Amino acid sequence: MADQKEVVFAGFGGQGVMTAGQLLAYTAMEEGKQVVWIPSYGPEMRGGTANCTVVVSDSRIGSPIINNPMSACVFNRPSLDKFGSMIRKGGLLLINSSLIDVTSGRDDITEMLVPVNDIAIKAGNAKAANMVMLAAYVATTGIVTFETLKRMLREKLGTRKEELLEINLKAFEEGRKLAKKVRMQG
Amino acid sequence: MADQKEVVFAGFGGQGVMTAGQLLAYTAMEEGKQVVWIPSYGPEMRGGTANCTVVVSDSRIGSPIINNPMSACVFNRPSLDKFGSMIRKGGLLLINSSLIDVTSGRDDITEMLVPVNDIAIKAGNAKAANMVMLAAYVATTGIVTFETLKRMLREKLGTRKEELLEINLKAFEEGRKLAKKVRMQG
Amino acid sequence: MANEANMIFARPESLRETITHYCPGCTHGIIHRLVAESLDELGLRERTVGVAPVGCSVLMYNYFNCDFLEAPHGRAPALATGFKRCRPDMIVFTYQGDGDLASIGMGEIIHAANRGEKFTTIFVNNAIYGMTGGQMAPTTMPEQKTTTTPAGRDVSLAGYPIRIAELLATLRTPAFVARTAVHNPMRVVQAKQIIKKAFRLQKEDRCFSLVEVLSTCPTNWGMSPADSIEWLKETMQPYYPLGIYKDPEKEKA
Amino acid sequence: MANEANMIFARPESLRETITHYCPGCTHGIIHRLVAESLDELGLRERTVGVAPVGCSVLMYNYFNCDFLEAPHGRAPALATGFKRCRPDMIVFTYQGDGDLASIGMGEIIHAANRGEKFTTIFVNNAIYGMTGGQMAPTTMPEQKTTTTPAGRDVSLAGYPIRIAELLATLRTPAFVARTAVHNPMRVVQAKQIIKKAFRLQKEDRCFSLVEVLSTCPTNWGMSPADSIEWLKETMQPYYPLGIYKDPEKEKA
Amino acid sequence: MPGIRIDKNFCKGCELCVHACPMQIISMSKDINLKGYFYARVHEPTRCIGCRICAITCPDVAIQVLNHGTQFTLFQY
Amino acid sequence: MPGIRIDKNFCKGCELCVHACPMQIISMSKDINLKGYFYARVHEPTRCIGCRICAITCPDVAIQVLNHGTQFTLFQY
Amino acid sequence: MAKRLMKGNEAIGEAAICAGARNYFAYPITPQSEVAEYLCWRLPEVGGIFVQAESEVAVGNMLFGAAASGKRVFTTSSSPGISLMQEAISYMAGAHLPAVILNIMRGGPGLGGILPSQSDYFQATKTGGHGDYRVIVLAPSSVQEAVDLMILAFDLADKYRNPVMMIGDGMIGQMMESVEFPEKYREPNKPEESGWALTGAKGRDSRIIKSLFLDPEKLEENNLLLAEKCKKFMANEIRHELYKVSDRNRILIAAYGTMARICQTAIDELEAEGVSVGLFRPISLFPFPEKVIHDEAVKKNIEKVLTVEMSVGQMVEDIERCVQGRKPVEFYGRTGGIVPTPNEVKGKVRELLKLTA
Amino acid sequence: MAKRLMKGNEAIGEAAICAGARNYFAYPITPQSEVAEYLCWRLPEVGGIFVQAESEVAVGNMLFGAAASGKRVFTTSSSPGISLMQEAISYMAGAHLPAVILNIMRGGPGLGGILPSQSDYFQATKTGGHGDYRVIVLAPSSVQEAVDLMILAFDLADKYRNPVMMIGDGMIGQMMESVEFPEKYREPNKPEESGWALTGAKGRDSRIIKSLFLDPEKLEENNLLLAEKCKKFMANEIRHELYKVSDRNRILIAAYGTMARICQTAIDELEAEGVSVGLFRPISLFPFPEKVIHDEAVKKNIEKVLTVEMSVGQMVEDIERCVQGRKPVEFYGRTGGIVPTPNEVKGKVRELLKLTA
Ligand SMILES: Cc1ncc(C[n+]2csc(CCOP(=O)(O)OP(=O)(O)O)c2C)c(N)n1
Ligand SMILES: Cc1ncc(C[n+]2csc(CCOP(=O)(O)OP(=O)(O)O)c2C)c(N)n1
Ligand code: SF4
Ligand code: SF4
Ligand code: SF4
Ligand code: SF4
Ligand code: SF4
Ligand code: SF4
Ligand SMILES: [Mg+2]
Ligand SMILES: [Mg+2]
Repeated sequence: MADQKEVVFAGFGGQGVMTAGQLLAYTAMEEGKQVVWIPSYGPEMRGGTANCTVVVSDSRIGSPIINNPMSACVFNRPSLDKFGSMIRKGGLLLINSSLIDVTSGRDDITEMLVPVNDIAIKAGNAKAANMVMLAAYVATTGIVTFETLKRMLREKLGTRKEELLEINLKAFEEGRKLAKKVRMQG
Repeated sequence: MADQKEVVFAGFGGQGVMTAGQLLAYTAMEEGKQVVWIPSYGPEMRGGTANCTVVVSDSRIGSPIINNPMSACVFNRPSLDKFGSMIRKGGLLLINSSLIDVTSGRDDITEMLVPVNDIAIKAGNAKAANMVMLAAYVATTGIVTFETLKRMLREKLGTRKEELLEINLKAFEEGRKLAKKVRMQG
Repeated sequence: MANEANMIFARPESLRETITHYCPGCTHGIIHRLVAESLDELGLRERTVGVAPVGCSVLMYNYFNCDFLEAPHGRAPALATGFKRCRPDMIVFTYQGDGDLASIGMGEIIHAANRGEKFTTIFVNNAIYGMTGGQMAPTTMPEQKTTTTPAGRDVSLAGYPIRIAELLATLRTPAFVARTAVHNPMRVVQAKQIIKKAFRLQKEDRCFSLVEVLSTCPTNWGMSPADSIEWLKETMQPYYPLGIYKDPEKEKA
Repeated sequence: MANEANMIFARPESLRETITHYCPGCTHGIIHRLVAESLDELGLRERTVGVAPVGCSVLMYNYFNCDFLEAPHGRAPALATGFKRCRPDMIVFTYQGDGDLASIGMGEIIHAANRGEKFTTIFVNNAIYGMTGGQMAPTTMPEQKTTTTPAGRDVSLAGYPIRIAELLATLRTPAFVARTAVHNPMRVVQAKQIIKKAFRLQKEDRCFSLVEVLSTCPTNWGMSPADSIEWLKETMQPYYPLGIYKDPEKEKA
Repeated sequence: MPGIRIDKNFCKGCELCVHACPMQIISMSKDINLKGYFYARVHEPTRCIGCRICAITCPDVAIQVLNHGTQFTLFQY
Repeated sequence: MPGIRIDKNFCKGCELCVHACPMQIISMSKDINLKGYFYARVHEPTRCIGCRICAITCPDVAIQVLNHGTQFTLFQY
Repeated sequence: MAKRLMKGNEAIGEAAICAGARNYFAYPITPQSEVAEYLCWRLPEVGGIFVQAESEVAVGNMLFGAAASGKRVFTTSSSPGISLMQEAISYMAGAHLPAVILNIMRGGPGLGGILPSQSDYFQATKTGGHGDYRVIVLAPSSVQEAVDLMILAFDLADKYRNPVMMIGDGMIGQMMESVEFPEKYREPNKPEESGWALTGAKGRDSRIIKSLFLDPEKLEENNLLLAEKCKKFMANEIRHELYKVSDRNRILIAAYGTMARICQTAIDELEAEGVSVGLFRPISLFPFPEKVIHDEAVKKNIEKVLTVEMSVGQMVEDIERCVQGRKPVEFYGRTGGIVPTPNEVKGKVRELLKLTA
Repeated sequence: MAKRLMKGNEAIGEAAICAGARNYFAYPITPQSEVAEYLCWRLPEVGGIFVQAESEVAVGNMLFGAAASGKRVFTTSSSPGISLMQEAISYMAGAHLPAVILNIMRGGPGLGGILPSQSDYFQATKTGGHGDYRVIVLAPSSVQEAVDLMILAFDLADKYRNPVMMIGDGMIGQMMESVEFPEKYREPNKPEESGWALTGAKGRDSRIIKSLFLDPEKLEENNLLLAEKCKKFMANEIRHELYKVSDRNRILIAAYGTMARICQTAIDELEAEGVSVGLFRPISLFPFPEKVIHDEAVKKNIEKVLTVEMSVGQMVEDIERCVQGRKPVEFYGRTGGIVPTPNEVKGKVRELLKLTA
């Protein structure tokens, strides 16, 4: 398990947290890793919060349920409240500071404030906030390479959505930059 | 079990074998005995043969299912074929000789030929054949008294069916006589 | 021996030479024969699967000379759907009583009809649960005495009899739906034509078809076969009008 | 503060002050209010038992201010029958979606209606399975895309949409059966009158009553609430004509 | 000459054919068959017109009808 | 004078009232409420005729209507 | 009260009335249709109601709705019909509703046959529906006991707010025996006094009867409540009978229902032949008399435990579980409507003891 | 074939196609509706059919009819839906028909919740329907295993002409993992070659597929045939996995499905802490690996057997039965959609061994 990494993506229903997690899982698998992506599927209806966990490992993955994940990317306040305290000591917490104006208050983890909505709007599409976040996370942790990530994005989007691809790639770049900046600050 | 007596009444669907058995059971209960009346209920449809077993005992009755009954009253050929061989050694077999022209061929039981249909027709109603048989059986075995038997018949028929009562009482008398006659022959 | 070539009425090939368990005068027997004759005449026997219900006709698989499935009570249309979807090249029919089809199996028949499953249902309405000893069915007539309505069906508690042909005819999906009876020779002849048409439409891969047949249950009605015929005519038929309720061939025109 | 005496539109007493889980623009909310207003105006709240379905409205028991039972999927009419027979002095209603009532619960609703059970059914037809994420319902329109008919409902495989009001109206047992909609204010007003009448007939111990209400599901239809209203009007309403299909008060006259 | 054959062991004695025969030539026997039923039989075979009504009516397919080539047909069946 | 009150936390921003109001005086706010929805508000309260159409249309019972005694009634409800 | 000779099915119907039950829902099925045929006229006499449902699925759910009224409610059916009620039973258990369900078992699986059988033991005791719940299961061996247990069933259902099943083979329903009913018939329940029944939200908060708990913590709470009930069943509601159990027993027979009576006859006859055999008869099949059978089985002279059932072997798994390998557990069963006779049981005992007949 | 990252529900659908199944009947229910949402477009691509039924009662019976065609047929559902299929499953077993049924279990009883649960163990393994029959029950612990077992399920169903169930909690359906499918997809069955399927009475006697045997001798014969199959299941189809089982184990954990994976993590972590625990994971829940668990449990250093389930305790009854009192059998469970975490399992192990954390 020493080689195992876990990350939770959590937010409102429409914020694309599931997609972000899946893209990460595809990418890690492409790079030869063992992966599990698991949603916390809510009641049989709309609304509320959504989250998924991605586990990436070099060897067989045991429990798909993670007591205390290594990292979390939270997109809204309820998600911060829920996952902020669950992260493992020494773990990483990415907070969408466009919508959340507080922090976890913990000092035993690394916390990064990333205004992903604002950045996404700048990049051309508010819906790309999840990609900004994913890029920030990937850049910070190096869990996968950007090269594979971009290839998988292309593959998943297919050829039809050229425009969307551009926006998402731009979002990646912004997120990546951001992560570095924050890291330097941190 | 030494005090336990069992009898099977068996015949075609419409021959009143169930009623005969029930009347015997009512009478024995009235006389303070433990009783079980159990039909062999057939498939969910009409036709075929019907039979019931009555167990009468002074003490608690164990199995309601009787391997080898002490007696049987058979109203038609298939019933003779089925129960003729099941009667306990030393038991009693009453055969409706109006409809059956053979016997069981056994020499370890007492066999009585009783033309109950013919007698019932004479008594005024072909449907009273079952009562003729019951009377013959009761008279032969003394399992219950005729007094109680008649009282129970009256009770079960109620006041409305005065005419039917008369016919049945007459059938009883005929059956009773018959039994005696046969016994003297035997 | 008579010359078999001159036989103008004989047991159809699709019907085995077996004595049935039906009560004397029970018209299940006539309806069986009409189905068998239809299969014979349309040349379908060798590619037909019947689905038997739970009811007096549960043992019909012993009487027919074609493959058979025996369904749980009321579910024959679901079995027929499953089978026919797997083998659209075969001919499938269900044969169901009124307890089976109109009571427990209401959901299944409506949905099969509505999906337009291409099988044929022969619906034998004898206004009672025959096999279990004469309890009230949804089709039992007002005031009719049964073992669970000893004082007669009380419509204020149990409602009015359900008319299946009318009910199914309201569905928008094309289908052939008719009601016939077998209480006199002319009716039997008509019933035969209608049943045969139902199978023909299936043979032509057209649509779902259901033929409701008014039938007698002398045993549980507590009547002689002849009186049962009268009762059917006088009591059932006015409430259950005979006729073709839905016909894809008419719709087309 | 405004003078409450001048309030000419406010939350009915039978509806709790709770934010519902329904999606924005989902007309389940309007229908809830109409039921609650009817209970209020007829003074029934304190002796009413609602039966919630399985569907998006499963949690309605949290929103109403009266006793509630939660039924297995489709079986609300059977629960209502059981309860009402035990307590004929109480008012009972079921509230069911189209998957619940017209698919899995078809047998139960037809038989409850046919027995003339004296409860009221509010039937919310939104042409889809809302709660489970937008699968085809028996009421789904031809060509309508759902998660189990990604290319649109193919009537040659799945048949045509079932029209419940028409189907139930064919039953002989007296009942009140109507279809309404809530896609514009005038319709809402009419729907209210009809729903209230359904409850009034129950209050008067008259008969079974069912009100079908055409409703939207913006989420699973993949449209804005406003577009959903349009789609309902243009696509659903022509196939599902509004009106009173059966009325014991008319029958009498 | 037309005629019918009744398989007495298939007959359950329901009497429907007796009522149905337009020539009134079927009646019940005094004997019982294997199953215990009084079975139907033709008491005036020569009057049979081969109309098949008895056979069509019989719920137990106990009746066959033979036509020796001279008869008309009442209906298509 | 008639008027309405919108409970912004009950509002889910479906905009149905916006389309329904005959006076076209309802529009959506730029803020979001507790649940994250842009909620409805009245931008010209003085023009409200107290017709109740918005309230009748609202699926979330977010709207109350007050009538200060001067208005007519469009319909019985 | 005077003794009456009654058919099991009818006596059971009368017993329900005696217990104060007035609301009965059923669908015909052999071999128990006589319950409905009796109650359809008998219930109206006492102001009760009988609804002939359209199916057993509907029956289960009518029962569910009726139970919510706080009145005593019940149904009767037979094997295939009981299978169709499994969803509703699961819901009722989850919603803490009392109801009494009688299964007069017939041979299965599928349509099977209509003759006596005990092959629904698993379905009843391990629960055929989904989820963590259990129902109390009672098994009478005579008509009188069927009457007594039927009355008890209503009391237990109310006491625990849980469905209670009684299971008997076709013989229990079809045979006539003499029965006595309690002098005093119970008055029907007063729903207002229940504290939970749906009686209208007048002068109180509204009540909700449900089994849905979307919050897993709440659902677990409900499951623990149900598990708590099970513990109480185990602690308070174990019922059994021992027959001719003594230190001399070489074989302990385990059997329930009428099968146990048949074994009694076999035991009597074996005793006459000098072979000592005892009988363990669970009356509550759930809660199962786990300790009783264990403690009896370990007794010194017992060589083997013989389970006899009208099935290919279902209760025997519970016997194995309880005997914990302390004695070999053997099995004898007949199925499909064939009832093992005392002779067959004796034969099996002799075989186990290597005796010649 | 290349690895694919797939959701369990979709992978299971693809696995059925891979096994040559082309006929699927279902009714939507969370958390497995994605199987239908996948197959509704995927099956037509390979010439298959999907019928969205009107209810699970209809699903069970469509499956029954379809199975009689001799083709490979299957359905998927979740707990309440499976309860509604019990009558049909009993009929199919009685009529010796092969079919594959997947239950992605959710919390119950009743409507319960939609989160992962293992509380339908009894229903599956002891059979929720009436009568003497059993179905093979398989329980995968990963998406890949779900694929492999799904394919196996079809083979076993055909081999024994018996329904086969696969049960998994909601996680199995909802999680994505990488999966590989066999290179070669199976060809659909040829019904004509089956020797029993209904293909039309052309050039042969007519065939009847039924479960009704009014003659008790015949019904018993059928029951014995079914019992015979069970023996074959026991002899040939037991499947299990042992993980870190060694002579040093102080505790043996018994768990199945994803629960077993969670226990694996706990075991790994305990190992790191110096506490030796082994895992027994039954893959076939019926036939249950009775001897395996018995033989592992009796090993000298094992102090206790700990059964961990997402239920209040169901499989634990089988463990108790098999361990035969040789070691204390303990239980830890969470219900209602709460999944026990590795930490909780570790806590329970420590508690049993009286270790402090
Ligand atoms: C699930 C189930 N419920 C009930 C029964 C009992 N049962 C057998 S036949 C029948 C009714 C038969 O009536 P109908 O369908 O009208 O057929 P008929 O016998 O009148 O031809 C019933 C209720 C059963 N076998 N299975
Ligand atoms: C027995 C059973 N089958 C299936 C389900 C899953 N299920 C929940 S709601 C639903 C359909 C709801 O659709 P509808 O009745 O139209 O209500 P809506 O959500 O559209 O208001 C289904 C299939 C269930 N809970 N129980
Ligand atoms: S019981 Fe009725 S339906 Fe059944 S065979 Fe006899 S007459 Fe026919
Ligand atoms: S899913 Fe559809 S029906 Fe359900 S609440 Fe949302 S809009 Fe309404
Ligand atoms: S064929 Fe016609 S005339 Fe001849 S016996 Fe039959 S019914 Fe009578
Ligand atoms: S109709 Fe057929 S069964 Fe009836 S009496 Fe005539 S020959 Fe016999
Ligand atoms: S009451 Fe009428 S005018 Fe006033 S805001 Fe509402 S809809 Fe507009
Ligand atoms: S209709 Fe109601 S919920 Fe919708 S925007 Fe207007 S106030 Fe808000
Ligand atoms: Mg009928
Ligand atoms: Mg809907």
